[in-house]
Amino acid sequence: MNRHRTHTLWIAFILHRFSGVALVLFLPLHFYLLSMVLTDPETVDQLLHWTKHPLVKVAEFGLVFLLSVHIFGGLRLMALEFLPWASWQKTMAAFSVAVSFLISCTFYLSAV
Amino acid sequence: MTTRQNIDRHDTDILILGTGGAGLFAALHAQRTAPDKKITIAVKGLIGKCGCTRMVQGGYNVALGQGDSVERHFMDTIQGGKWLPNQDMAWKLCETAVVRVRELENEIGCFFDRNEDGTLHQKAFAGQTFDRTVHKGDLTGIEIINRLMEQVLSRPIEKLQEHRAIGLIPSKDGTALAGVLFIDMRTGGFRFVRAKTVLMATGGGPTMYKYHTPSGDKTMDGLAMALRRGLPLRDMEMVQFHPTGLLGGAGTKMTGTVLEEGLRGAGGILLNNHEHRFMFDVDERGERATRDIVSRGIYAEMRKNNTSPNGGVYISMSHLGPDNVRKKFPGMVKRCADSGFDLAGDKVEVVPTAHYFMGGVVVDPDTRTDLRGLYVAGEDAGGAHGSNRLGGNGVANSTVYGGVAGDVMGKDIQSFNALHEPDETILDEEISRALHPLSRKPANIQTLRNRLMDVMWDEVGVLRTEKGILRGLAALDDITSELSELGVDGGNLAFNLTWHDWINLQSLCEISKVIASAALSRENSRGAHFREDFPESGSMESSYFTVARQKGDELNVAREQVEFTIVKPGETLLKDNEAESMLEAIK
Amino acid sequence: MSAAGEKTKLKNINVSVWRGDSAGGTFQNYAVPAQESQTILDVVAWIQQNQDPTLSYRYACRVGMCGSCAMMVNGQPRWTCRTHVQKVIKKNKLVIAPLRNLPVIKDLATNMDEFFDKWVRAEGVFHPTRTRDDEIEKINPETSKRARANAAIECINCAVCYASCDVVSSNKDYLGPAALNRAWSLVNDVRDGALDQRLDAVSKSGGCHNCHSQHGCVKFCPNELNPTAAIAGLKLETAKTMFRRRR
Amino acid sequence: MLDLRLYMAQRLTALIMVPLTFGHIAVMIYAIEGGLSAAEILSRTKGSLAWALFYGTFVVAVSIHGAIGLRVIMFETFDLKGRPLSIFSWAVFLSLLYLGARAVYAVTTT
Ligand SMILES: Cc1cc2nc3c(=O)[nH]c(=O)nc-3n(C[C@H](O)[C@H](O)[C@H](O)COP(=O)(O)OP(=O)(O)OC[C@H]3O[C@@H](n4cnc5c(N)ncnc54)[C@H](O)[C@@H]3O)c2cc1C
Ligand code: HEM
Ligand code: SF4
Ligand code: F3S
Ligand code: FES
Repeated sequence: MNRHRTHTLWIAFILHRFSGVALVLFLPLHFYLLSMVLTDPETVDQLLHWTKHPLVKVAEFGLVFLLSVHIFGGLRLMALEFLPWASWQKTMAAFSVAVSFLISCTFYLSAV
Repeated sequence: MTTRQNIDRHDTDILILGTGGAGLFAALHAQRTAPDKKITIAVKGLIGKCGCTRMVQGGYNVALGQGDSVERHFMDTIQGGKWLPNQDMAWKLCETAVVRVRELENEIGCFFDRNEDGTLHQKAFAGQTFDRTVHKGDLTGIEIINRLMEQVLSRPIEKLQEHRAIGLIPSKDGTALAGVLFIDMRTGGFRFVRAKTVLMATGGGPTMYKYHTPSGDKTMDGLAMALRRGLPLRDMEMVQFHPTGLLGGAGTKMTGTVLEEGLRGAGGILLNNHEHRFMFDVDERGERATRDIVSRGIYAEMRKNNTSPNGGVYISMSHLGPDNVRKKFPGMVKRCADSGFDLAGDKVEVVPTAHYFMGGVVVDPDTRTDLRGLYVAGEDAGGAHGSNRLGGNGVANSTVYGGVAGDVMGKDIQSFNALHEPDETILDEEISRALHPLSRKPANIQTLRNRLMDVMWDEVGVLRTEKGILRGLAALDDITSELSELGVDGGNLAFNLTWHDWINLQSLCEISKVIASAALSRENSRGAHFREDFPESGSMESSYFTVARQKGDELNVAREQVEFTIVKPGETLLKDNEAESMLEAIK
Repeated sequence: MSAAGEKTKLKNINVSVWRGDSAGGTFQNYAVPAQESQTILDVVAWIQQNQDPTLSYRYACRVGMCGSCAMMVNGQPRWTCRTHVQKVIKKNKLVIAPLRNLPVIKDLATNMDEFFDKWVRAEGVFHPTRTRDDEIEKINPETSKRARANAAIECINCAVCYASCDVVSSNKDYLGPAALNRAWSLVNDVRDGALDQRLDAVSKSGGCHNCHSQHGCVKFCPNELNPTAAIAGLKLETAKTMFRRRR
Repeated sequence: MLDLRLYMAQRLTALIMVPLTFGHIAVMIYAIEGGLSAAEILSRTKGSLAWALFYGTFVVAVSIHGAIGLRVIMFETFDLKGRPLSIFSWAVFLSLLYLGARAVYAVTTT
């Protein structure tokens, strides 16, 4: 990686971007799946059954993780932009990743 | 090969050389006075980023009342200059500074420090009888130049950056200036710019000394150009040394840069290698004596070989408490730390360093010179400071007179109707002078520059004698002739720094000779000039200044009587009931 | 000469310098004698003065005041005159290249015009409300506006931040951290008379809203300024005007 | 490639989504606990105007938010600009909106 990028907050930026893109790519799939409830309920159930597979669980974990990373990262950014300046940017970035991890773990654990 | 047939030719109305305080102010004022004229600003580096005005730390002298007065500022200036200043220029400097600082703050947007009551904060430099130095922290120059630069960049002024002036070209009949010859440094091509009026504001800069403070782009080009046109130069022996330049060895450009005056003011002490605090042997004020005295005190220790490893002395601040020092001088501490020195907790090596050049082109208080169409302002102009410049009067001088020049050029140009045809012979001469090294065998230029800097430091430096100066002059002749045999690889002239090093060295050699000759001619000691063989100042009433002029190959130094047009030695403009110094009175 | 000085003199640093112009270029290797006190600028100057007289670079003040000497050093943007070799050297090697995000003129010298054009485009220029004939405005230095303006003001326009920012590289319209930082300083300057004009200037398509808070500018600014905070300030201020003006 | 308006739209939609997403995640965690089937999802949401509004708002917000987000990335990283960029942004917005609306319709109508 280019050495001008090797610092926490740049990594926070790229994580936010990456998670954003991942979410946009996932959402249509998710929407499509849900609408099949109407058109093709059996397939839905089959698919949902499939989600019991551990690999899919891990993927779900990843997704929820990205979602919460994105949310907390986004909240951090908006706090930075709209609240009085504070010098806890790095702490906040780390914090949002940690909380996201926690939430997605909960999600994962409750799913298995 | 470039010849005069294929050089780029370019016309303008008002041409300004240099973007220090003088150049930028001139551009703004000229535009205001003559809005319909084309203005071109040409500079050796990037606009506003080169030159010394940007490096001003301490601040800007201006008498803003409340007990201070223009008269008091003027008397300090005259006394500081040991009665040598041109009094009309000094007066105009002090008087106009008041308007100029309001202009800087109100119109240009400079952000000067405030007192708690909201008024401008002012402090005192050595040699002043009042707290009159306006500042922005200890980075005043950056503030002034950045704000001026923004104003100039946002206006329709033609900008020629990295254009180095190499010759003033007179008109065919020799009665006026036709224009200026440049090297476009980015391409390496020549460009001749004709103009009706030209301001030279290239800022002097005594960088021919082993230790020096000014920026790397300043190499006396302006004065060398004026000398070659036969213009008179005054006070050329007057080189101001700052006592505490950082000494980091020969391998670093940090060597010579200023450690600010305030360090000594706050209680910093100077020690030699035996840990002896020597300044009290020289002056009862110790380290707080004026710049020239402290410089000479340090220099004397160096002569006695009581020196630090790199050949200087030490400044020590740690007894004031490292944290305290860090808090009080954050900029200086950080600067030292960046180059590997611990100013707050340890001793740092220092050495006197050539700082400012009082000498310059003879001008009238309207910045006009003997050559019609040529104006000179800022550090290039002589006269306002005499033998010594007060801290804080340098940037006041460049901004005041830059503005004056802009106004005067704007007015004069209304009656200058036509551009002049240049004297093509001189144009040719200047081109071949610049091309000269390209036809010689390439060799190391820095070695010769180092020799020049050693010679000037040793023989024409802080302490001078006739013998030494004569030795110096002989060495300068050798260096000059070696330079003319020394070549530069001309394969690619675009951004060819080595070629410019060569031209820099030539300018420095030419002006070094004038400094040495003027120093030889002044047989007394005044301000920055100290002759060990003539340590007395001579009578103030019969004060003279030196005027150097080149005719053909001959350099002529004459003495001219100072005219006391406003105040005579022994007199003062202060009222009878006014205290001599208001510093104590207030405290 | 100290003993330590003698010893370090013997060592050479391996220096790789980018050589070329707007048409392209490559790295060239040099061996430069190490010194005790030595900045990156000293290394570059040594090469030009002693080994390769055709090397081009730019500097002026040599003490961190003019912002002319910035380059990429081992991949990071730095002011070279104030960067001690020991601070950045890795395995006795230095890689020195022209500043990122600006067009190269030759070797290590870049063309900074766009940087300054953007400074002006961001309305980083004071608009007076008084003249030289007026008194100087009394301003309490303790007010929060004054403090904010002051915190952003000591910029030397070195473009180090500009080089660190990936938005600058990917969006050629983006005004960049330095210009926006200057605009923010002026937004807080009570003497200035062009607030609306400036807020409009920083709200256009290359304006402050493009900043993704990458913080490279903060990390690398040699003067410890905080353009990210300045830009955040502009975002909030412009957002407020959107409601205030009810467009 | 953000100006003030797009920026505000992105931030406002983000703020709107915060409670919605948290709500959604909470429901999901709760739902998964009991093992999930299509019928179960539907039994909860079918015929509920509240859920329709809940997810409807989310779909609108996320379509705007995501479209602006991708727009920025397409501009910065893939150098897409001018008309093609606008067309792209609108396309992302409309397809998200369409797919999202269909999903909401599917899970909330009886
Ligand atoms: C470190 C330092 C600290 C100082 N501190 C103070 C202080 O606290 N207070 C004070 O009053 N004074 C101070 N001074 C002095 C003050 O900076 C100068 O007196 C003043 O700024 C000179 O202004 P100027 O416009 O004449 O020249 P400069 O600001 O030096 O500008 C000269 C310009 O001319 C250009 N130039 C040079 N040669 C050529 C050429 N051949 N062709 C084209 N352009 C050329 C240069 O690149 C530059 O742009 C200090 C000086 C230094 C070096
Ligand atoms: C729910 C809470 C959310 C919050 C608080 C939030 C916040 C943000 C913020 C503040 C940005 C701007 C980042 C920047 O300018 O650098 C952003 C960008 C983005 N968001 Fe979200 N977002 C949320 C949900 C979503 C969702 C659900 C998606 C998926 C569709 C999404 C996709 C994106 C994308 C693609 C970007 C662009 C990333 C970039 O420019 O680097 N966001 N988000
Ligand atoms: S903000 Fe800092 S890094 Fe950017 S130009 Fe100014 S001084 Fe340099
Ligand atoms: S690095 Fe660039 S993205 Fe913003 S925070 Fe600084 S300007
Ligand atoms: S040379 Fe001036 S900042 Fe480095």
